[in-house]
Amino acid sequence: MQVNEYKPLIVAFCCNWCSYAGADLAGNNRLNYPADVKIIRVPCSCRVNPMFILRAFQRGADGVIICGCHPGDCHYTSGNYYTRRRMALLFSMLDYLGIERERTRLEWVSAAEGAKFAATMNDFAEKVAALGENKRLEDLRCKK
Amino acid sequence: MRKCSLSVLPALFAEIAKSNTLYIPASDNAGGAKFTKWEEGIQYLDTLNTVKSPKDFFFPHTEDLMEFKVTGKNIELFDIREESEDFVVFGVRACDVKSFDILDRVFLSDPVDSYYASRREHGVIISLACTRPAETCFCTTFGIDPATPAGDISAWKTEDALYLQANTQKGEALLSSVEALTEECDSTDVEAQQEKTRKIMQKLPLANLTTDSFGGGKTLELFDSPKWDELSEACLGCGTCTFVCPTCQCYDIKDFNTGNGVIRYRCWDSCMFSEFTKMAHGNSRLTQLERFRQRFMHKLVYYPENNDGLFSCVGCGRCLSKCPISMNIVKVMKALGGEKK
Amino acid sequence: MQRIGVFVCWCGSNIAGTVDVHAVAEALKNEPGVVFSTDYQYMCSQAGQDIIKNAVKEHNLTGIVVCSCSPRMHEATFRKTAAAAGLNPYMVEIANIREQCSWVHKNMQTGTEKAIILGKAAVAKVNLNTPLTPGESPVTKRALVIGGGIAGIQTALDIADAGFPVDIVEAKPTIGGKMAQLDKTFPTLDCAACILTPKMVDVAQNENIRIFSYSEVQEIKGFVGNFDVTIKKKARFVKEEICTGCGACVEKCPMKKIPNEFNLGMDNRRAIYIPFAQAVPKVATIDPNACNMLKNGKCGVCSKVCTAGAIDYTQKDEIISEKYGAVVVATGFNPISMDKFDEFAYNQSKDVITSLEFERLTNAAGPTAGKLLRPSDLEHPHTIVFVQCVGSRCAACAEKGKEYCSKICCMYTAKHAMLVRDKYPDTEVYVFYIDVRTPGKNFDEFYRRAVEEYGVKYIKGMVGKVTPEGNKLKVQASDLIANKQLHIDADLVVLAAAIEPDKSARSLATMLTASMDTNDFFTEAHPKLRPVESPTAGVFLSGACQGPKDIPETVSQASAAASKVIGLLCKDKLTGNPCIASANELMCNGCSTCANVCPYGAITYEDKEFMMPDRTKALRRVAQVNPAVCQGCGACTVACMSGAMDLRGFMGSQIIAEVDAICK
Amino acid sequence: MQKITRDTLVSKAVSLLENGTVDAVLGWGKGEFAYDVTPTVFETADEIRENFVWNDFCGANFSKYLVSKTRKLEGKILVFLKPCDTYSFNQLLTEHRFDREKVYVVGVPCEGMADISKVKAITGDGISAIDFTDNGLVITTLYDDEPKTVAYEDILAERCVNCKSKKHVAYDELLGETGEVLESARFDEVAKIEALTPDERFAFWQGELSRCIRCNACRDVCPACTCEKCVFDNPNSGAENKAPANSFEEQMFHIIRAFHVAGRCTDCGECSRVCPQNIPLHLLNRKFIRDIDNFYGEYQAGAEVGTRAPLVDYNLDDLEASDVFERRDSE
Repeated sequence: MQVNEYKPLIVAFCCNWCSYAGADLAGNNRLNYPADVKIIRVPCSCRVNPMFILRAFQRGADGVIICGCHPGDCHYTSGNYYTRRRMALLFSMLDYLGIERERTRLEWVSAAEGAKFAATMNDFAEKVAALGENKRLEDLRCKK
Repeated sequence: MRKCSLSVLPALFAEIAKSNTLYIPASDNAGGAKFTKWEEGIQYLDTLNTVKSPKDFFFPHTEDLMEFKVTGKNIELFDIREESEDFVVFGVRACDVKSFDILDRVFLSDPVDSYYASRREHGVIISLACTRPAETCFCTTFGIDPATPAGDISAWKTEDALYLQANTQKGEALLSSVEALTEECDSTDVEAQQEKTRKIMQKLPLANLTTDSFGGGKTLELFDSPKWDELSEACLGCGTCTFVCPTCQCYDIKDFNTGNGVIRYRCWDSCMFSEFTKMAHGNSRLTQLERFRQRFMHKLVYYPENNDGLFSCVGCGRCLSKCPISMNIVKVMKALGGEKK
Repeated sequence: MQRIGVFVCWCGSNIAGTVDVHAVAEALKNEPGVVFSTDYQYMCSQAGQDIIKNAVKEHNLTGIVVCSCSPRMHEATFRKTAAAAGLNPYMVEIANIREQCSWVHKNMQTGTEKAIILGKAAVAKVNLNTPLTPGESPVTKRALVIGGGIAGIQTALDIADAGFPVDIVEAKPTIGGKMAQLDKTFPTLDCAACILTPKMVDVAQNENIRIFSYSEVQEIKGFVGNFDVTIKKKARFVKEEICTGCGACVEKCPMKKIPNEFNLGMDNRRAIYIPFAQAVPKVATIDPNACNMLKNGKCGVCSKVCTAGAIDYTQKDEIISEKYGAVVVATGFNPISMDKFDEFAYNQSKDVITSLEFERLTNAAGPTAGKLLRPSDLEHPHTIVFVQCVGSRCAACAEKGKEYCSKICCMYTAKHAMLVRDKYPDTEVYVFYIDVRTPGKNFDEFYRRAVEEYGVKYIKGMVGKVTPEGNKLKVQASDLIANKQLHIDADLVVLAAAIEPDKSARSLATMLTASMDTNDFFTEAHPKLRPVESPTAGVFLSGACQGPKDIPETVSQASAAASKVIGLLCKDKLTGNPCIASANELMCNGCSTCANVCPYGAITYEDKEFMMPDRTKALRRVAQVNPAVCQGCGACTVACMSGAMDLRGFMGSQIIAEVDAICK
Repeated sequence: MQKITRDTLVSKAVSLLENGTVDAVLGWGKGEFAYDVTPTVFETADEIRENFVWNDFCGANFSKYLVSKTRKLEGKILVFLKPCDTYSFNQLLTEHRFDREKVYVVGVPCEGMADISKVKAITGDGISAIDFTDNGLVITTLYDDEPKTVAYEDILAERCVNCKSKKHVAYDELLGETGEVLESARFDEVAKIEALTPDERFAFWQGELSRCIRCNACRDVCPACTCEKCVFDNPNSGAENKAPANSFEEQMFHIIRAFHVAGRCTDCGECSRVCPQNIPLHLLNRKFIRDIDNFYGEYQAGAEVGTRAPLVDYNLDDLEASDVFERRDSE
């Protein structure tokens, strides 16, 4: 193992009712995923403001993933549908601006899908690591 | 006075750039011009005014002042200013050159702004006389002769040659460093050009603008004018006029928390912004009328009052062409009696 | 500035095995606001909780960070601990260093580093926490049930039995709904009337139940525990309190040719009528569109024959306003219109009927007094073809049918087929089906009896065309198993029409701000875990308004809804979730964007006068969040452009602080 | 090139003012030159006769002013709206930003507005007179002996080149005739950028956005940006800043601004018109419009009052965020 292996920083916004519980289940089942993934609990994926995502990139995140309940399963009935539209448009805009599309992701992970949570995080971390450091949405002032 | 053929211009730039960072007007790829760092391949653009004035060189849009880190109860300060390098700005018009006088009085009087002072010391201005003023030009209203620009070196450009005249020691030094590329000459051609330009100035649509009804001491007379209401009626409260203005010098000081420390920086501010000079007690000017009035009263009354009658406008005309709603200092002056009959 | 205490739990070796808990406690000591930091084997134990309580007192803590297992596990525990120590329970944040750290990472160094970062994020959040107090609102102890079918009846009875007053609003002159029109019920073949009408009588006799029949809900305002409802009681031109239901008026009414809705137009009723013998309330109703007296002022026979003096031609619609704590929607279903299904010749032949019409034809109280006669010539049919899935499971024909399975048709068709064969063994019965769906108690056995004991001919395949020819119906169909085309000369064709929600449901949903799916079925608060509640608090779902269902299912859902209502009405006050949205009125644009995304209808607008920044006064429309209704999802906070809307407990600034701490 | 004349507008304004229908008139006021018209509130008929302007430089969209003017004024205000302005008007009404009863809308047909910078690119600076003729603008300058005629098609403002509609979607009264919704090539530029490689796209936008001086003119003129308090002015929002301190801040401002108006932007083009640095801001807004059209079905903000904007709506079978690029790349 290299000493200075590049470690991406990944922020995961997880809805309290599904994905956060899914992450807990991954823990219960001792399913590994990189420690680079740091979870922030939100009541619903629809609480995630695009500003939070940009803020994470500004502060040095290399990837941001939002996890919510599967369509139809939202604890609040429709929150994830709004999330889906917001993120589809935001991700498309970031891509339009030339930001690597693999740095953002929206996934549906239920409370029962511990394995999916771990697999998703492994996959996302791998893809982000392959991209290397986030250079296009960074704020150099935060990298000192 | 020295001159060189225009064909020598690239060589001249290259020579200056050897020991200085050189900025020249070049295309901004969006229909305008901006002072651009010269390097091989950068084309000089024969333009009247750049979109943004050259005040950026001495008073940058944003500038880091210091950094501090808090650990426990200790605050550690770091001076993070960038060491100023010597630089030369070529092609500054008479109006913009004059704006440096106005900025100097603000930043170089006690207490001296060391960030500004340091940049001023390191910068050499090569001005350029105007030959084709625009309809929006009104520098003569403020006593500026566009045919005789000041600066460390004054320059005139004719169809085939560039004429250079050093005005300061810094200018002398720079001029002598490029002696090999230039030759001594008389001022005949320059005078002819000046004559022509001055004639055009008299024909400009804004030639009848005067400062007679403005200046120190006019505060009471102008402050409560009913005209401010209609003049400010459509103002959007954006900062366009302020940010393209060569003489606006207001800034805000802000802290940016990087997560590992705090960078204290300053950035341009605009008296047109609703948040301008917001303090603990709130805002000092709550309506757009007050904010609008402040900008023009400052340029036309308060500043001259404090600065021996010097107005804080140089008639460059940038706000005339850039204001989204076409409200500007000329309309304000005319509404308040600034038109020669 | 907060005074924060950090408590790092070992969870035995669950956390301490991969996270250096001392190092975590030590590292977090230097975070802004932290004045105390420690670790302990089991923070959730009594001893652990005591450490927290003592620290709160000793260090005057204003905030607590517990680095432990998932907040889904012990957040409530530690909130109680904080409350016991005199702190606001919402000043506690949990850093999940077990499920999301120690259990998923193997390396002690990585685990410790991550635990420290998660701890820092929690500290950053607590620094911005504010004490939260749940709001309270009173509960009006009365329930409204909209719809008086079996669903509404069962719900009302159960609520009334628990001692709460209930009002039923029914659009028809009588309660009873679709079940009152049925003959027998599957799979037991009890007579529908025998099991329904006693319940209807119970309703009529229950002191806690009021029936507003021939009535409509006009307006619903308010929120859980506090609904203000306006009900329009339509004029029936008969004084309900006086009418004895003797029927003399009906007998004498000269207007005899009014199609009888109860029998689906297969026979006639009078202008004054009682829908059926067991109607509740058993009072007459005058049809204003048919009555000569009301139309032209000529007649008045019913008034003359009514010894009770119940007829009142001047009666007006009555508007009733009432307060309710809970609203139950039980608006039921209707078979879809067959107008668009030309291939089955429904509009061309009287002998092509729907299954509900078939019910009336076999019902002793129906137009043929229970004898199975074909409507065209009142002859006994010898060949009957039942067509299943007419308009159901119709993915390709959304403009005329429904994509979903109507769920009840397989079973009632089996019932119909079986009953025909039982009563008229000389009849040939064909059933055309896509699949036979029988997932219910004794359902499949029932269906197999129809096939095996009663000799009903089940054919997998669809009927392509029905053509009336002479007194026969030529049925063209395909048998998918034998892979051949069939031609059957039938006497009667019965269409198992898809069912759809009652048309009144859509406007009701709007009034209730209750959400609906694309088919206009009401959406449940959670499809698995809260199937009888609407997402809108205080609104409950009973019966087929939520989705197709049979009687047993309807009744169980009705009772379930009732128990939810009882649970609500038992409370004197509702304590809300304090983690709800609230609008900063000074920043609010009043643009309605937030209200548009709110799944609960929790946001309303008020015009309020404000002192504007420019010292002028202005009347501005600003959002108001009803704390009793908001569930705290946060959809509004992102929809709000100005950021006026924020979510307590998950404020934008708190989440940003967490982001910053993580990315530091 | 405008077919409707100044006189028609003036006499309409004067008569509505004099007969008491309205108490003030929001129109274009005379400047120093022919092209620098200023939005002006006229309160007397004389002011209108003297200072009212209607020519090819009346680009300003007045809809947004109605938010502040209806609050300030007691009575009713007449506003002249061009077809594209009426979309903004409806969008503002949808969002309850002013009281419809306080406004009297006179729809003005528009043949497209001229962009003075395009004129100057042809004639050079020093314009001393502009004549409006059927063949184009006749420009006299200080430096040319002969006046120069510039054709209208060469000087049309960007948004008018790709005019989306000549139809007035709101008015109390119409001068002349209203037109039709047009087929325009307004998404061609967006498609061109989409076709670039990510590196090229990044370079393109860095080049454009690096010119931003954060004057806020785009926001302040935008009829969709009428927030009582903008997040960029609010220190508590986490996004407040006064200067484009670095490339991140430039991107942040423009991404969030475009996102906040996504589904609400009528594509009136004011942002690009006023940008002192000529940043093609409409290409950000049009990207969202194009995506919304592609992902969720065609939607024109402001076409009707009371419609639900795409971002406050959803379908159960909406496109998944992960399929966005596939959808786009397959086009």
